[in-house]
Amino acid sequence: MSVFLPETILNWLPDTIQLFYLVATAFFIRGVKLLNSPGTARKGNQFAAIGMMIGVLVTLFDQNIVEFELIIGGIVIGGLIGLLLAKKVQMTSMPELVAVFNGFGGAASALVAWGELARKPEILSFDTTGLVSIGLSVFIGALTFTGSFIAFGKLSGFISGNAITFPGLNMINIGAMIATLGLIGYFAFDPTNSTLFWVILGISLLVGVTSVIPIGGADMPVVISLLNSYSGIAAAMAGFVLQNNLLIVSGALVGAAGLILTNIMCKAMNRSLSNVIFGSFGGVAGGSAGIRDGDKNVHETSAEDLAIQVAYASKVVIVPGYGLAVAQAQHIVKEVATKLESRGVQVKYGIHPVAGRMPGHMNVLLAEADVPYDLLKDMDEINPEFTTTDVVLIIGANDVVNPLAKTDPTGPIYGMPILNVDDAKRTVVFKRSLSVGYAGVDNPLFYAEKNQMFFGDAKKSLQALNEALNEV
Amino acid sequence: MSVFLPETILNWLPDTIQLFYLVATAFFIRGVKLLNSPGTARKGNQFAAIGMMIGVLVTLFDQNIVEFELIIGGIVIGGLIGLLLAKKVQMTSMPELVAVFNGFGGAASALVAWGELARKPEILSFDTTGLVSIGLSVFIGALTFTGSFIAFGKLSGFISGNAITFPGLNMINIGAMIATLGLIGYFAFDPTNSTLFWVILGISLLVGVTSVIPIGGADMPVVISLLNSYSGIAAAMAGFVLQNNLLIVSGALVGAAGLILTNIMCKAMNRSLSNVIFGSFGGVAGGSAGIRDGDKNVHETSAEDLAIQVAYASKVVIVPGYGLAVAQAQHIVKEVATKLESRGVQVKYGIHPVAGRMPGHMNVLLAEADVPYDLLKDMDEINPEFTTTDVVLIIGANDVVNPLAKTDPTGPIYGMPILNVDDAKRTVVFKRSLSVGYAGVDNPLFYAEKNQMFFGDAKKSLQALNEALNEV
Amino acid sequence: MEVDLTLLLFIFVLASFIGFELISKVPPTLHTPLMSGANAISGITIVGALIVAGSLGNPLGKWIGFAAIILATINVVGGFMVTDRMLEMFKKKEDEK
Amino acid sequence: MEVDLTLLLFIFVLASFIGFELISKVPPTLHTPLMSGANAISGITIVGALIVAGSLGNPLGKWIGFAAIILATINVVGGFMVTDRMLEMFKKKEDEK
Ligand SMILES: NC(=O)c1ccc[n+]([C@@H]2O[C@H](COP(=O)([O-])OP(=O)(O)OC[C@H]3O[C@@H](n4cnc5c(N)ncnc54)[C@H](OP(=O)(O)O)[C@@H]3O)[C@@H](O)[C@H]2O)c1
Ligand SMILES: NC(=O)c1ccc[n+]([C@@H]2O[C@H](COP(=O)([O-])OP(=O)(O)OC[C@H]3O[C@@H](n4cnc5c(N)ncnc54)[C@H](OP(=O)(O)O)[C@@H]3O)[C@@H](O)[C@H]2O)c1
Repeated sequence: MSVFLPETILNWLPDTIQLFYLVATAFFIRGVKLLNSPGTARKGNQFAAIGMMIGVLVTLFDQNIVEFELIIGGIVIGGLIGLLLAKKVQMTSMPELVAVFNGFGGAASALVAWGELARKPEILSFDTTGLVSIGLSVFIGALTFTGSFIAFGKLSGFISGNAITFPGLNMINIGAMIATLGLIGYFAFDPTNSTLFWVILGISLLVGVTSVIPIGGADMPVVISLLNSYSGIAAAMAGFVLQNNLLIVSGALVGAAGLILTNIMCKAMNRSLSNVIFGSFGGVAGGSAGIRDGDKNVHETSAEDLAIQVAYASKVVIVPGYGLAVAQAQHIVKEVATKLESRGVQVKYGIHPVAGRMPGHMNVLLAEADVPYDLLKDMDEINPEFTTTDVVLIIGANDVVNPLAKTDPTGPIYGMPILNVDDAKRTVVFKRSLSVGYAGVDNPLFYAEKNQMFFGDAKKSLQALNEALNEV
Repeated sequence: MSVFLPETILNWLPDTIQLFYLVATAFFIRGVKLLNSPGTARKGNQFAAIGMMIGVLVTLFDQNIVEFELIIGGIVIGGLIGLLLAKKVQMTSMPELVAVFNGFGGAASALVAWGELARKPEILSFDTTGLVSIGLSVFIGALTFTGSFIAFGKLSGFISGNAITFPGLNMINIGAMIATLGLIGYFAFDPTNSTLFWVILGISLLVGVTSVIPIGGADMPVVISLLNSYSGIAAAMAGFVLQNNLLIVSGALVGAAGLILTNIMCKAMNRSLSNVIFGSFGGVAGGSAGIRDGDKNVHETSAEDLAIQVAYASKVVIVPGYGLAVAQAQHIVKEVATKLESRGVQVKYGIHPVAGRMPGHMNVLLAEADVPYDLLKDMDEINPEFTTTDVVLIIGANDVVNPLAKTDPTGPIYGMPILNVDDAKRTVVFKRSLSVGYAGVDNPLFYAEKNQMFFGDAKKSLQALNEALNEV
Repeated sequence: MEVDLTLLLFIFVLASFIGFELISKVPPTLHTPLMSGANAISGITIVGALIVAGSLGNPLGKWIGFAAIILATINVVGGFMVTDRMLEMFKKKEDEK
Repeated sequence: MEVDLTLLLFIFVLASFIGFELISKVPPTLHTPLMSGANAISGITIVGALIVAGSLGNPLGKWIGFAAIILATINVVGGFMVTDRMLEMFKKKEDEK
């Protein structure tokens, strides 16, 4: 685009571009900061988008850029695809979509490095730094690409959510990563050896697969967050290849922020990052391991029975969990709640921070069904209220109400704060069986004296309850 | 020092220095972060000191540095002076000392820029950026230098603490600053014109004086914090002159951090920064403006009278203020308190966040007299306790117990949170007269029914009380 | 060129420090939008893709750059929009309050 | 040289952002030590003074550098020590608790 500019300002162009890059950086920094708190998050995202716009527009004036066909074509195609995906996807599939986008970002960084290598006529025109940077972008970018797609597959069910692993896989993965770093060093030393480049690319793609496959499906949000951090680093490395400030700064920013966020997410689940990556937790112990205690006593309830209980209650709390998302029961839950409210029953929702399979999963889901925001109470708010609650409806939640988190120091969820539903006069659990949840531990709540089970798919059970309420 | 190194590593030297600079930067960043919270502050200061050590040591290996006589001499002389000052100064004179150090820092940055200009044989070897940076370092550094010394003078009493000003002075100052910036631009254009340099230096020195002189003595801590931010910026500008990363990064760091800190300090006093700089607040209205209401009734008390009251009280709270520092009465306060405690009276200290003339003034003072730390209660802790207090001894405090802060919306201290001493059964104010405190407003507490005045220098009054207690 | 590298390294490290400092105590509800927003920013690699695809050079390299533009643009456009959709949903509900 | 300047500017701005982020809710008791500690760090200009005084060149410039070393060293040594003295005082009292 620089050809359209008058000669006189061409001299100032590189500096001007850098200054605009600085402005874009400021927008990114401000944007991420604002994304930190609920009131300002949306504005933060817009700030970041403006920063991106500035970065892209200014780059078009770069004097090296002389041909615009591919650029226009690429932006139009990519923009349309991105737009479509973002508009059409269901709210409940957000984590999958983020995984896909992230994979594309990683792949793009790897391609930038590779393209730069392929574009330059003289491979020897790269110095050691340039070559090492190329190797690292390809490595991290490619790994992010395949890793993100495995995560996508696990989240959407294409690939088994179970942790697919065998002893020693972790060691092999670590070994392969170290070997790749060695190969990158060797590549910098002998850049004409193009097999080397292909080997690096191949191993990187493979390692992305083998290091995500052994992680349980429910840990995918954490994995995606980590891969997001990687894709930032890959972008920064591509920045070193092109000696481009904006790439370096923004990439490093996202890389570091993503790492911290990953850590915060782990803490919310009361796990450590290395436990997530190497632990092969979740899924393996899944299945139906929990039925072993089938001889214990369980009280069952029916739609009619329950309808009477809740219709004459004065306060009902609904605790949603992953099963609500599986059954897509958010709309019918809202219907039942409205019906109860019209009878004068006070209804609130108790949202555990890690209920569901991604942070904020329940909020997004219930927001979709237009449940008023102020009825959604987080854990600290709702816990004191259970003592005054008549009935708690636990819909497809399991781990987040498991009292073993308080009582069994050897269990995998020990120490996780839970919703104290047993303070209420009665609890009713909606689920299909007595089987375990994500963490794979049996739940004594099911056998408690005050508890009743309402077996079946959550959506169907709630529909039955909804109809029964008409008869009361 | 580079001459001592083997040839082979000389090639790597510049990069290695840069890497160590990066390490030093990390130490500074970590240090400032740790300085933020009480438990880690001391470690933070040590981190920063280590960073400084690394920076200095590594710089000695710079290949441009070939002569060491001046360096060794300067460091030895400066180090000894710094050591002496830091060791010998009294705790209560800390703010003065910080002002002096800050002034030296600013001067040093100005000298670095000037020295670099004088050292280079060919003045035309500087490009525009270099010349502008030189101008800015000299400007900001010199301004910091004289400003800090005026602040020092006001704090230590060499210069009247009153706001010395006349209408329009602020405008003149702002005008002079803008003019200096213009001159710097002109200097970059015509660097051989050495008069220009001297004019810039002269105006800068002058502006430092004229912009601090009109600010009241009690606002000096804020002014010093602001000047501290300036000296950081001056160092960063010197970094631009020498193209030295470490100077730029550390200078910018301190510049920004100082600015935020200044803001926080202003907020603690319920003022805005521009109000401090341009407001000519404090001091002017000082003197004895408060005696106008002398016809109101005041209850006086004597040492003997008071001794009986406190000796038979069950709970006494001591509220220290600026007068305690003036009278240097911290040791005698502690003695009186010990005597009361030995009689079974419960004694606590209520510390207002801006009591005295620098943040933490009272804490430092009482710590010096070995008052146990856990007896020092901050405002939020002590306020609920006044209702159960028999006698409050208000020693040289005024504004921090002034009820007008709550009741008079037009007053200069309106909105400042105060110590609610009037909740107590009785208050006793130790001061020399009915005159006003820092903010220059009369204090209705003095005339309250429950209040008694103990006129006189705080130290003398307390000594009298101490002796009277022996008789009870 | 060598001096530049250390400067770039400085920039990289400083930006990382900022990234570390920026994220503090994010409430769980915001974890997903924050992740998705950060992901959109990492699409900044589009700037690199523009340079590779738009500069002169070997056609293979330029076509690789073209592919990079497509993928990066998907990441950027989709990422920011999807984040906005999520946050809009929270926002709307909060306003009703 | 011109490219370097923009890089240096980048570094300056990023470092400022870090400075802004680092200082958060400091309790009033720490205002004075924090100010004094930051003041000591601003004595980093000593590094510049070393370069001016130790490099070859016009003697006048070198002597000015010498003066700068003295002043900057006072700032650095005195600043860190006096900060430590203040903080030690708090620390000691807190331990007794
Ligand atoms: N939120 C996050 O960010 C996040 C991320 C990663 C991991 N996690 C983990 O995920 C867990 C979340 O706990 P949670 O209580 O929400 O879920 P959970 O413990 O995984 O339990 C979900 C339950 O829903 C039931 N269910 C499944 N489909 C159903 C359907 N169609 N109708 C009715 N019930 C159905 C299942 O029992 P049946 O098979 O018997 O029906 C299952 O026990 C925690 O352990 C948390 O650490 C959370
Ligand atoms: N702490 C900070 O960081 C800081 C910084 C800047 C400004 N300030 C401001 O300073 C004020 C502090 O309030 P404050 O209550 O501590 O002090 P103050 O309101 O300034 O009052 C101090 C009082 O001490 C008395 N006094 C002076 N020398 C004395 C002596 N030798 N013996 C006995 N009394 C003596 C004076 O009255 P007589 O003359 O009648 O004796 C004076 O009224 C606030 O307005 C605050 O905003 C604080």
